[in-house]
Parts: sequence; C-alpha cells; structure tokens
Amino acid sequence: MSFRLDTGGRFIDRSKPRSFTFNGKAMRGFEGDTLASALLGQGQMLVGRSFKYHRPRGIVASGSEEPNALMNLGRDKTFEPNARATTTELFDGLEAESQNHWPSLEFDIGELNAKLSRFLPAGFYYKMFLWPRSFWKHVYEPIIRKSAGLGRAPRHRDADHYEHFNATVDVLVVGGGIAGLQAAKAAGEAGAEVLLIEQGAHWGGRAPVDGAVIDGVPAAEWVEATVAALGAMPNVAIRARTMGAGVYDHGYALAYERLTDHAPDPSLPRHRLWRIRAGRIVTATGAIERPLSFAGNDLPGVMLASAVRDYVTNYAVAPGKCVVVVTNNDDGYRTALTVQEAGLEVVVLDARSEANGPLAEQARAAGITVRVGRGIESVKGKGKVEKVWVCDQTRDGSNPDPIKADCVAMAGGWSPVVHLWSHCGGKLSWQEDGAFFRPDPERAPNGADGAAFVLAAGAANGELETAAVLTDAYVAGARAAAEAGATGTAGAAATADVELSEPMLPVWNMPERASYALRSKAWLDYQNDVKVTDVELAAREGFESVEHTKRYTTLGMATDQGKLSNINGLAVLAGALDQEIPKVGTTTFRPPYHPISMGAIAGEARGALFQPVRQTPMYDWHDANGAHWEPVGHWRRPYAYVKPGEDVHAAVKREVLATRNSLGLLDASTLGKLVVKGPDAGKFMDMMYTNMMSTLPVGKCRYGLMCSENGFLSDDGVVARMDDDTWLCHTTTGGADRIHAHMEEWLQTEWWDWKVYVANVTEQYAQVAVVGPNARKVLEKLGGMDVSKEALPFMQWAEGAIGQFSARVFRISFSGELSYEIAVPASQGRAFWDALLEAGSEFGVTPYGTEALHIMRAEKGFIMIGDETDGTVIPQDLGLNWAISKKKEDFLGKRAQERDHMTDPLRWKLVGLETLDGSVLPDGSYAVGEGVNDNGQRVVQGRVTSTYFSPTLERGIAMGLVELGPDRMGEVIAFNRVDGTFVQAKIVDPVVFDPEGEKQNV
Amino acid sequence: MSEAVSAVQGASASGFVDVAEAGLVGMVTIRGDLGDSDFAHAVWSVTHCGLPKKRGIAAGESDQLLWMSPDELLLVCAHEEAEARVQALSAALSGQHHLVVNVSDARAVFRVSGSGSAVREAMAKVTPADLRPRILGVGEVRRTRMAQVPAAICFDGEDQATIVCFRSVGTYVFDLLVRSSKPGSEVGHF
Amino acid sequence: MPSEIPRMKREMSRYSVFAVAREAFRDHQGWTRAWGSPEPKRKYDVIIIGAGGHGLATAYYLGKNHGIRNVAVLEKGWLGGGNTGRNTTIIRSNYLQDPSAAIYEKARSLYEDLSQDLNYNVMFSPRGVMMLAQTEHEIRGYKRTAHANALQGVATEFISPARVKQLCPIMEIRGPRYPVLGALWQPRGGTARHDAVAWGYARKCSEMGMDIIQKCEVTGVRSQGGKVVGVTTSRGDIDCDKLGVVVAGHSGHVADMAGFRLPIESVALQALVSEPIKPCMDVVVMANTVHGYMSQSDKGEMVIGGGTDGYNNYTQRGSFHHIEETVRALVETFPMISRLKMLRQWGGIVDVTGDRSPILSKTPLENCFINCGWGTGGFKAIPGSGWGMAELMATGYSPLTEAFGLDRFSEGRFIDESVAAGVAH
Amino acid sequence: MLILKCPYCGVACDETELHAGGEAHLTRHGPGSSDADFEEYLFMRENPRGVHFERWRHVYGCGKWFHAARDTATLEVFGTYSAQVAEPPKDVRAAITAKVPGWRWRDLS
Repeated sequence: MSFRLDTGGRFIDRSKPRSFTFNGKAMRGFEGDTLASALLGQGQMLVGRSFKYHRPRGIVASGSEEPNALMNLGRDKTFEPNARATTTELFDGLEAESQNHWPSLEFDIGELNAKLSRFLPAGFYYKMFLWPRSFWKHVYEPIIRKSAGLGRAPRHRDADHYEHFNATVDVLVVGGGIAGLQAAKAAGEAGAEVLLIEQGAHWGGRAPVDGAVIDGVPAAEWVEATVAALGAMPNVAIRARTMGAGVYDHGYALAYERLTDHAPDPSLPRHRLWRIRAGRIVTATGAIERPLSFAGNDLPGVMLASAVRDYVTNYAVAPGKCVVVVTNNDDGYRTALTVQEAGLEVVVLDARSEANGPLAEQARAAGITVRVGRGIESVKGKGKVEKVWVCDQTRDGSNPDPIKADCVAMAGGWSPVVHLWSHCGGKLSWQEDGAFFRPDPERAPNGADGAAFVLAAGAANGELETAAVLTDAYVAGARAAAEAGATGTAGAAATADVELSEPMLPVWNMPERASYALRSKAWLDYQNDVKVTDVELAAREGFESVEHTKRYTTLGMATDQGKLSNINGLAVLAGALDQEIPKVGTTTFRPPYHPISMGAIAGEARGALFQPVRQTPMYDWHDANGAHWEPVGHWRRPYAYVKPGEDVHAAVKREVLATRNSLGLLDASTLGKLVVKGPDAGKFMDMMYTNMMSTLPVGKCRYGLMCSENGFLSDDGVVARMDDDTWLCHTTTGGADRIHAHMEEWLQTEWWDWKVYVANVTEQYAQVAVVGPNARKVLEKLGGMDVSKEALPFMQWAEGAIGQFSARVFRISFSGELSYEIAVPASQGRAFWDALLEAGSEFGVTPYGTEALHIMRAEKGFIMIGDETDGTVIPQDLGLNWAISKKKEDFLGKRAQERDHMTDPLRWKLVGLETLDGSVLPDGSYAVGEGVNDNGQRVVQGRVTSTYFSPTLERGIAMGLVELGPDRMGEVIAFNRVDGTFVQAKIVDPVVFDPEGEKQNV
Repeated sequence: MSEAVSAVQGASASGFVDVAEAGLVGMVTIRGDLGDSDFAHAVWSVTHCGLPKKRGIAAGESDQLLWMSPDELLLVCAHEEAEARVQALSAALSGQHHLVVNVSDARAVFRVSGSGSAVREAMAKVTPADLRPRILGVGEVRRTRMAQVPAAICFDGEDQATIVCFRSVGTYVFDLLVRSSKPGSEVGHF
Repeated sequence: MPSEIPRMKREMSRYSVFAVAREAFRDHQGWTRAWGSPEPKRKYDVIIIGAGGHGLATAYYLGKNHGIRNVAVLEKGWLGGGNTGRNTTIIRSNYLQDPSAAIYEKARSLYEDLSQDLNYNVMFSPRGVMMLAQTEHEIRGYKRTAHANALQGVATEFISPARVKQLCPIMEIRGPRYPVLGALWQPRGGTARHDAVAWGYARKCSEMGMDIIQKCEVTGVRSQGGKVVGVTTSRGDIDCDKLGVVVAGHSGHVADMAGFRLPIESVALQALVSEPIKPCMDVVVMANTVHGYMSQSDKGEMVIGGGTDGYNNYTQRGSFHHIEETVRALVETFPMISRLKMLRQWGGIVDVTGDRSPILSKTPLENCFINCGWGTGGFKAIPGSGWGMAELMATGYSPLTEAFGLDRFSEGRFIDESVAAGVAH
Repeated sequence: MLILKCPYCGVACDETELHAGGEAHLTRHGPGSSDADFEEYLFMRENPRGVHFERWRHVYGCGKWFHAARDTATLEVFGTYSAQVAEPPKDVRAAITAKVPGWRWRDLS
C-alpha cells in the first residue's frame, strides 16, 4: 500500500497541511501535492473503474497522460467531471469523487462486465443486439449508455467566467523542461520576442528528478537560475500553468492557462485561452514513458517507472513497500535507485539478456537484485498488486516464480510527445533504437511562407539524454529566433556529461510468446479497456488500416487520446499483420493536446456579451415601456409594446387600430440608409436596382427592388434623389450592411473605373415613422417646416425643421396611412421621440412594433422581404413587373431572369387569400393539387407567405404564391393543416384595405 | 437645437484600466482621391490638416484627419462643428469626385487609460490586432475587431487609447472593456 | 449485364449473439475477415470510385436491387476514411423541398432496418431531432417545413418551448438573448454509428462477391467516342461498362480526369467532441440562429458540429474561430457544458454546390455518373443516395435523383434548402 | 487560421478580420450571353488542389477587396494584390513558379 515518506518531497510544504475529501471521506495532504500524490499519500490506491469492464484501477502516471485517475471535482456551480487527479493541484476543501461505478467504488455491479469480458471483445456491439429491431433504442442502447460515460453530467450554470488573450510573438516555446528553458534562452539571447509556456506549476520537467547535472550543478539549480535569467530578459515572457493546446495553420497556436483551478476564486477568470500568432514554434514537450504489456498490468499498484520516481522524489510518496521494476532499458534503473534510496525494497526485472550499463552497475553496487532476461508472466491480487509471477521473457511464460510485491514499476521505453508537431501536418519518422516515432524535420508543418514553422526540441525531438537535449534545444531556439527575424546571437549552450547507456530492447509482448490467455489480460488502453487480443482480433477481421483498428477497438480514443497506448497498440497491430511498424503508421493527432474547458473556448462571449445587441437611440424608452423584443439580425426591435393587463396579441391589435384611427409611431431607425454619390452614380443605381433610378427627379422618392445576380429578389426600399449626383437608398433592417457590402463589391471588383462613392449613414440618424390620420396634425403642432399636401406631396422628401429638430422628412407609407418618415440626428433621436409622444398625447399617440407594421403592410398587399421572398422568388413572381425597367439593357439579375425556369409560365405568383370561414390560414401552409409525384409526395400548387388576423377587417387575411394565381381570381383551393385536414381559401386581390390609396394621399 | 446625447451617455468605469465614453465627437467621412493635390488642398483649406500617411493621423489646430482607407479619411472635430465642416468641405471639393458625410452621431468613442502596458493588455483580450508597441505605435490607426464588432483603435500615448465603434453597439463595447479590465485579471504579458 | 461471372460469394460468419458466445469459447479465433482484399480484375460491369458510405451503398443496392454484382469499389485510402467517418452522425429528413425530403426520408426509412438488412449493428438510434426556432422568422420557416413534410410523408411537428424543455431538460429555453420559441421536431430522426455504416455495407458487398480494393488510387478516366471504358489506377488499368464517381471532396479532381466541370467548391467542415459523461441528453438539437448542433454519443461524448470555412481548403483542418463560435453558441444554449472539456476537434473536406444541394446525375461522359455535392449533409443520406444512384446507374432513371441533375444550374431550377430559416444540413 | 497581408493598408490580417469572396478573375456575363456562359460565370468554379486565386475583403479594416494567390493543399500564400486587375500580376506569378514549377490555373501558368 502507498504511503507518505517521512522526509523529502521537492514540491510539498509539510508546514502547510491541506484537507480534502475523496468520496466523502476526509483526507489530508500538503501544499504542493497533486490530488494524485495526496491520495497515494493517504494509501488510496484504488481511484476509479475502467470504461468497459469496470475493472478496479489505480494511478498509473504522474502527468497529463494519466488514463485512470479521473475524478468528479467540486459540486453544483463549480462541479467538473473527468478531472485528472495527476494534473489537479491540491487546495483546502477540494472535493473529489471517483467515477463510473455503482453503488460504490469498492463494490461495483458493473464489474460483472469484467467477468463477462470474454463475451465482450472488440466490436462486439457491431455483431450483437440486432434483434428485435426496436430493442436497440429502447433496451440495449440505454444499458450501454448508462454503463459508459465516465463522469457525471454537470447540472448547473457555471459559476466561473473565462477570457481570451491575443498575443503575437516571434518565437513560442512550448514546454518548461530543460529543453524549453534552453530553447527560450537561446532565442531570447538572439533578440527574439519569446513566449515560454509550461503546462504544470513547476519548471524543469523531469531533469531534477532524473538527477541530471547541468553546467556542473544539479539540474534543479540550473533550472532555477535559468528561469531567473529568462525572467530578467525584457523580450522573454514565461508563464506556468499554461498548456500548449494546439498548433494551427500560419503559426497560430492555442494555449490554455489555468488561473484559479489550484486556488478557486470566482472573482477571477478561471481559464484564459491564449490565441497566439507565432513566427516560429518550438515544441519542447518532452516524452512519455510506455507501459509494458503483461497480464494484469492494469491492477492498482502497477505504474510507470518514471511516475514512481516522481512520486517519491517530488511528493515523498511511496507507491508501495516492495517495488518490482520491470524494464527493457537503462532508465528503469533510475527508479530502482530512487526507491531504494527511499528505503523501499526493490527488485529489477530486465527483459534484456544482459544489462551492464553504468546505471545497472550502480544498482547492483547498491545491492539491488537485478534479474536479466526476465519478464512478468502475470501480476495477481484482489484489486491491488499482491504477487508478481516472474518468467523468462523469451518464452511463453510457463513455470513462473512468484515475488511478493505491492507495486510494479513499468519502464517500457519512451515516446516523444509529437502531438503539437503533428497537429498542423508535421510528419514522423520511426527510430529503431529507442523504438519510437520522432518528428521528421524534412516533413515539418509549413506556414504561410511555405517554410517550416514548427521545430521540435529535446526529448520531444527524440533526444533522450541530457547533453543531447540541451544541444538540440539550443540549436532549435537559435534557429527559430533567426528564422523569425532576430539578428542577435545566442550565448553558449548549457552542457552536461554524456550519459552512457545500453540500447533498449523493444518489448511489445511480455513474455514474448505469451499465450492467448495471458494476452487477453494484457491491457494496451487502460481507460477504454483495449487489450492485446482486441487489436489482434481487429487485424484478423481485416481492419488493417491503423485508423480502422483504432475505430474498431477504440484504442487511443479515450480521454488520454492514447498517450500511453498508441505505440504499444501499433506494435501489436504491426505484429499481427506481420508488417513493420512505420508501414502501419500512426493515427492523426488532433488538438487539443489535453482536454480544455468549453468555458475557455467560449471566452467572454456569454450572457450579455454572447452577441452584440444593436440598440437604436430610443432603445431605453422601448425597454421601459413594455417592449416585447424581436431579434432582427443583431438589432432588437419591439415586436409590440405590452401594457399591464394585456397580452401581446391584444397589444398588437390595439396598436394597429390606434394607428389606423388616429396616430401611431414606429422607430424605423434600423432601416438601412446608404448614400450613393458620384458622376456615375446614376448608371450604378440603374445596375443595382431593377427600376430606372437615374431618371428619378431631385426631391422625389421611388420604391426600388434589388436582385442578386442569380435573379432572386434580395432587398427593397425607398430611394430618394438628394441632388444631381446623390441618391439615398433605404434598405431593410437586416439589409444595411449586406447591401452596402454588395455595392462596394461591385464597385471595387467589377466597375472599378466608375466614379461612385457609397457611405453607410444608417446609424447617423434616428428615424421615426409618424403614421395615421392625425400624422400631419401632430407635426404641424410641433411646428417648423410646411408638411402640407401641397408643400410635401406623397413620395417626395424635404429637409427642414420639425419643432426644434433639424430633420429630413420623407412622405412615404408602408401602412397605407398618411405617413411621414422623419430622420433626425441620432444624438437627438430620443428627444425627438419624446417630443412626438408629448405632442401626440391629445391624439392618443401609440408607438407600435414590428407585428403591427407587418399586419398593416399585409392589409395593403405590400410584400415583405423574408416573407414573400425566401431567396427563390423573383420580382415577376410578386407582380412587381411595374418595378422592373424594360428600357434598361442590363441590371443585376436581368440575365438570370431570362433562364427557362424563371420564365416558366407555371411559376407560382402572388395573390391574396381569403378563407371561406374568415379564419386565419395556418402559417406556412401549402395549397394541394391533384395526386402524388413519382416519390409518392402529394402534389402542391402554392403556399401561404403571410397570414394574419386583421384587426381592421376583423378576419384572417393572407398572401401567398399560387400556380397561375393571378389568372384564377375567385377560385377556391385547399390549404393543408399539419393534422392532415384542409382549409378552403379563395384567391383574391392582395390589397384588401383602401385599394384606391385614398388614405395615404390626403 | 435640443440637447444631444452620446451613445452611452458618457458612462465610465474603473478596473485595472479606466474606461470612459468620450462623449459627443464630431466626425466626418471624406472620400476622394488622396493622391490628387487638388483634393489635398481642398481638405487643407477647411481642416488645416495635411493628409495623413497610410494608417496615420494628421493634426491641425483643432481638427484631426485619420487615414481610414486608400480613398477615405475621417475628420475628427468638435461635435457642433461637424455640420459646418461638411458644408465647407462639400463646397471646397465641388468639381472633384468626392463624398462628404457627417457620421458624428453614427459612432461611439471610448477612451481607455491606465499605466504601463495595462491598456494594451485589456484590449488584447478582445481584439486580434497585433498590439505590440513596435507594430501598433502611438498615433497610428488600426481598424479591426473588438470581439464581434468592427472598431478603430488608436493609441494617443502608451497610457491611453481611443476606440471608435458604431453607436448601436456602444453598450456592447463598453461592457466588453469593463469585463476585460476586471481587477485581478491583469495578464502581465506585454 | 452482367457480362462476366461474378466472383463466388465469399463465406462469412453470420453475426449474432450466439456467434459471439460460440467464439468466446474458442478465443475468438473463428472470426473471418469483414471484407476481402482482392487483386483487381481486368474488367467489371460497374466500377465505383470511392469506398465511402455513398459509394459502398451504391454498390450494395446495385447488387441487391438490380442483380449487378460484378462490381469493384476503388478506394485510394481506407474504406470509410473520408467524411463517412468524420461527421456528427445526425440522421433526419425534415427538409423543405420535395426532392430533398424524398431522398433523405428514403434514407431515414432504410436506416430503420439497416442493422438487420446488413446483419451489422449500425446502432441507428431514432432518439428524435429538434431544430430550435429562436426568431419569429425561424418559427415561420419551420411551420412551413412542417406543412410541407405533412404532404411529403415525413413525420414532423412544430412543438412548444415547454415540450422542448421536457424533451431536453439540460437546455436553457429562456434566453436571455434568444429564448426558445418552439422547435421543429422529428421523433424518428436520430443518430447512427458512422463507421459501422461503411463497414456494414462493405461487408455485405464483399459477401456478394464485389471487390473492394483499398489503397488503389484512380489516376485517369479512359473513354472512347464519348463513352467511358475504364479507369487508370495506381494498380493498373481496369475496364468497366459503367463508372460511378462518388468521391465527395475530390469530385472536382476526378471530374477533371473525366473531362467535365462541376459547380463545386471544397471547403473544410469541423466538428468536436467533449469528454464522455453519463447520459444527459437523449435527443439531437440543432440551433441554427446561433449556429451549433449537439447530441450525445453512446460513449457519452457530446458530439458538436461547427461551421464551414469560407475558402477552398483540402487540408482537413479548419480555423479555430469556427470552433469558438460553435462552442459559444452551445454554452449559451446548454450552460451546463461550460465545465465540460473539449476532447478532440477535427475537420473534413466537404464539396459544396451552387445551391448547396447534392448532385446525383448523368454526366457529359456517357455511362459515367456522379454523386457529390452533399456539403455538410451527406451521412444522413447514405442509404437513400445509394439506392437512387444504383437505380440511376442500372436503369437510367430514378425518381429520387431526377431533380438533382447537373442541368439544373443552367436552367435555374435550384433546390434551395436555406430558404427555411437558413437551416444547416 | 489564415493570416493575409492587405495590399492596401499593409496590415497582416487575421482571417477573422477578412471576408472570403471565392474565385478570382471571373468574367461577368450579362444579358445577351449564352446559357452556358452564364452558368459558367455563376456556378462553375475552379476547385484546384494546389495553386488558387481568390478574392478577399478586408471587411473589418479598410473595407477593400483584394486578391490572394494561395495553395489550397498547403495553405501557403504566394502573394496578395489589387482587386482591380483582370489577372494576377507578373511578380505574383513568378513567385508561384519559383515555389511550384509547372503550376496551372485555368489557362494561366
């Protein structure tokens, strides 16, 4: 059983005890512990259950590669599932809970799966649960889903907030080990702007644990000095607890900074997502040790040798009293020496036939038993390591001899962390000695300039020994700086004694000729329960591509993304296919390197900042007066103003009637206003609009249509001629930016020799529609310019003053009422609105919203972009031929409208629709025709485009598009309801209110 | 003339930098041929500013000219002067192909001030623009994004930046800057 | 046809719980290959380029419905390695336009029985798909779709916010910015295991004696007198009477070889998954106003779909800001995911046409047919697409594919699905 | 994340400050053109796996459209240039040839 040693521990501060709970049980650790080291310190070996077989699992690793120790952390608004104990720094009051078991960690029903494991090989679910059909969804799937899934689902809104940060640097160095420090130092000395990030809280990586000596001093001292030196360089920024998450095209990189996970504080951002643009990126991300594949290698107590070393040295935690180190390389001996020094019993099993390197000799000299040519036949124990059966590595594991032990340290060799190198297309090459994939500098990821922008350094580049790491990192750092444009020269590289070592022996099966029974208990992917035999089965069934095997067995698809299992799995697959490992290749590495929170990705964009709300100058008044908001693009417009005691429908009805009978006000500020000016403006306007706009007299207004080059109606609005070479174009609310961009595009990319300038002045003005029989009265009451019928007839505009406001007044109407649209400077919009309300009170002035606006325009048969149009409708469909110039040779959309389908006489055309019973036609209803088409679908002959209850006429009114509609006036056709029944409606004229236009022309 | 109000009525807030709306500022968009000496002359005659160089600012006694694009300038003046400037510029530029419009009320203007690199850091949280002093120096205009909306950024000095955005999103930009400068969220990168 | 005698049917172990039990007691040594790896023959009646879901389904229905079994499916990489294995596995048919509804509903109904038909569990899970209406405009758009579906034989309904909340309790329906105003609900929509669809079809094709030839890249299309006669490949020339090009993002490239152009551009589409959590969401939700959709896989991962880049891209990588936009939208819609972590993001190359609807069509080259342009919507269509394509190739006409011809672009006869409130596929 | 230099304001723009505008150097076919030409103009697109010419707009900046020569397989950018030209300038084409000998795009090379 694991326990805390009395002395030592580089990271912990014994004077600062920290209390936390695990599965409700109170426990203690120290400042500087990780949750993992604290649990081990308390003798808690069992920390979770595996994904598929619910096998008891313990801590395997000491870093982000940990596959087993995933926890539910915290509660309620700060609850987080799947947190790695090995990367969770301990703090007072931390609450942790193991996952994926029921009813308890110790007694888990799911363990049944383990008993049934022989029935649940890779891909078993593809071959089973086929009958009866409905059972998959209703019986099998729910069971499978419940047993899967690891952590609990959060239930609450996140109490924390997050932010982004944008940084541009010459050189980004990822990884704060000695390689990263050396690379950053070299780049910094060369004069480059450098950002160095380290995922953990500590600098120096493994070197201090591994006992390296650099520049004649212990690694820890060198690290401290180098960090200090970097901190003092003005052109170098260093940042711990910041992980390099992903590398993207053109030197873009993501870093994930965890600000408060180690010391919760809701007032600070929890995570900060760094979006970095780097000239060059140096990946000094180190290497990860590989497990060995022997039976029972997933029992709690079986760990990576390097992790055992870390826990003893960094946290003064012993994973056990009797440790068996099983290795295929010299590095394993470091662990043996470390644990022996800590006063634990240790035996080394070296799979190699002989081991005479310095470390091995040192171990022997220290009195450690070293047995060469040996491997592990199996590890046995009830939920933890109790006995290790030792066998001849080269044989099939028969007649093994037992050793009592409570911890097994696996040293299977090292794999460089090549994730960041690979994210953006960097390729790998296989290195025989060491048996790992390393970055292939010939096939590096290329940036915008076509040159390599990622350089790997140190262990991440396949250099595993201190001296080589430092040189490699120095070169990478200096090169990165030079390529990023730095002109200085780096100081000297740090040096270390060359460590002699004997070649490692790749061991993919232990023992080499292990039986099926043994191989079926040898785990490759701990979290997803993928065993050697699963990969072999995949190969046998023809899943030869590594991607197939990965997907079929789920190897490497767990939350550790195969950090421990990839190479071992590949090797087994290669063996099963009788191919070389490099031939089999690797799966694609995808960001992020290690999971990052959704909150961090969303950043500041939540709640009020989720999206911008565009506000008109009268926004506050609307908000204070019952506005029922309707989002229109990023604008918010009042749908209706709901008064106390009325519902939204009543409000709409009230607004329509008040406007028709006396006086209504509409905040029309959101309508787009574009100024088009220049000697060629007329010619340009004629291309933009289907109408002839060049002939519009100064002072007059004209309703215009805009089509896309594809012929479809895209926007409409009133155009006013301001002067000789200036037009003012009104667009729809959503249209201002879109149409402005549309105009600029044509001017810049097609007719760049035309002399035309366009400006978007939408927000310069607050615009109010003053509508109703008393519209003129209220303006006359405010005084100022003459707005009489004679001075300002229908479809004209004038500039002047309304009351004390300088204004531009357009005599136009979208409601069929006497109507003035008045534009005043936005800074005075609210004051103008208030003035109108005050002056209008005697007329019962009534502000109205978008719904009343829609109803009134529909009563007049006016079309609405987005209702009558949907991107497939041409003006001709809407009976707007009068607005399409016959004289013009060309305008955007003209050619498109000549295509067969556009000139088809059977196109659906706009008509009014009147239900026989006066009811309101269902929104979106279709008119049915005779029979069905070749696909058995009911034939249709039209559809409803707008349908409302008209408060004015007190019945339903509607418009729609109907095949040959205008020729079928008076005909009754059937429209469908979703329940399968039909409504009869008569085809009528779209204009159902004041057809002669008498009301608007007074 | 009634009392004019700016987008967020002069709101201000203090975090690790101070954020304040600058109130009403006169702004006039001028489009024309920046390479044409007649144009330059006409603009000078009204603003007493020479033409700014690319991404630059030219200052006269009371007016400033900001480079917006190869054929566009933004004249910054007193709010109550803007309409007069429009008239004067239109007159001075008549005969040349040009466009002059008052956009004073279409904009919101913010001042972000603080010590050291605090100002750049608060803004780096919400703009992708490269804010390193050697890239975006004092007196240079950078048109870019503030989170999800367009904005123009200019450092008046190391300790103060001016941000211009559309009036309708004034509240959004103000809230963004307040959030970005929350005490305790200093980055310490620049 | 068929001219040559097809290969002997391959013997394959039938999958069932009993087979698994039997194998359990002989260490699973008895399982045979799921599909063969044959050497290409000199000639086939039909060659399909592309062993993705659509290509394999086309081959399968050629054999099953039309008795054409002398078929080769050529794949330059590994089967199912394109978008079939990279999508968010959503299956629905609540489309607005008749031709779309027809082919997607055909596909959906085939998915209902696909596991049994293929004797391979593709895990079709009709858990229901909802598309949120968060603006008045979307409400009108989805009500229109519901009325169209009612006449198309597609079972959908427009449901209330309360019902939305009941079906998906983790959703925030009260806004603040975009309160949920209702949703278009297709109860028989859902998800399936994407790889299994490709593998299941491949296994059946192989069983029927068809040749699935992986790592075989087509480098040329050979024709005589305007008729296709075969292809040139990295494994030599192979002749055929008819050729089906089903290569998604690479369609433009292959069309080039065949000597015709396509109204297609290839762009990157991205997706991501969270770490797995216990079941908390039993429906598929699409929120088009804020641009994001999400479902939960059987493993427990939240599967999230993002947007496409605006520019041509063959890298199978996209820009991260699309991921940000999508996650932002979903955190707003499902606040509880804020503390979940993104496990993995990836991209695929999708081929997008002028009207964003697919092309299933004859081509200017006689006896050469093309199936492409599925954009972001291909997976859900696989069985229907294969069914229609096989019918078109075997008989020269299929009601399912009729409207999706290449000629529609010159005539202006588009199939525009975006009209219903800008619905993403 | 593409980073392109706007040839007008000389700023290195983040992709999120830009708007992608599709294939460059299209010839507009208006009234009087044949159905084939019109279809070509509206819908037929170069979709190369390699050198491509495309339109971008510096929408969050100076608002100007410009052209970019880019490799769609490697995302390498060979150059950006004015929107007011009917075909890529010599220096850009030379830059491409230096990197990708034998490149073809439409009838350019």
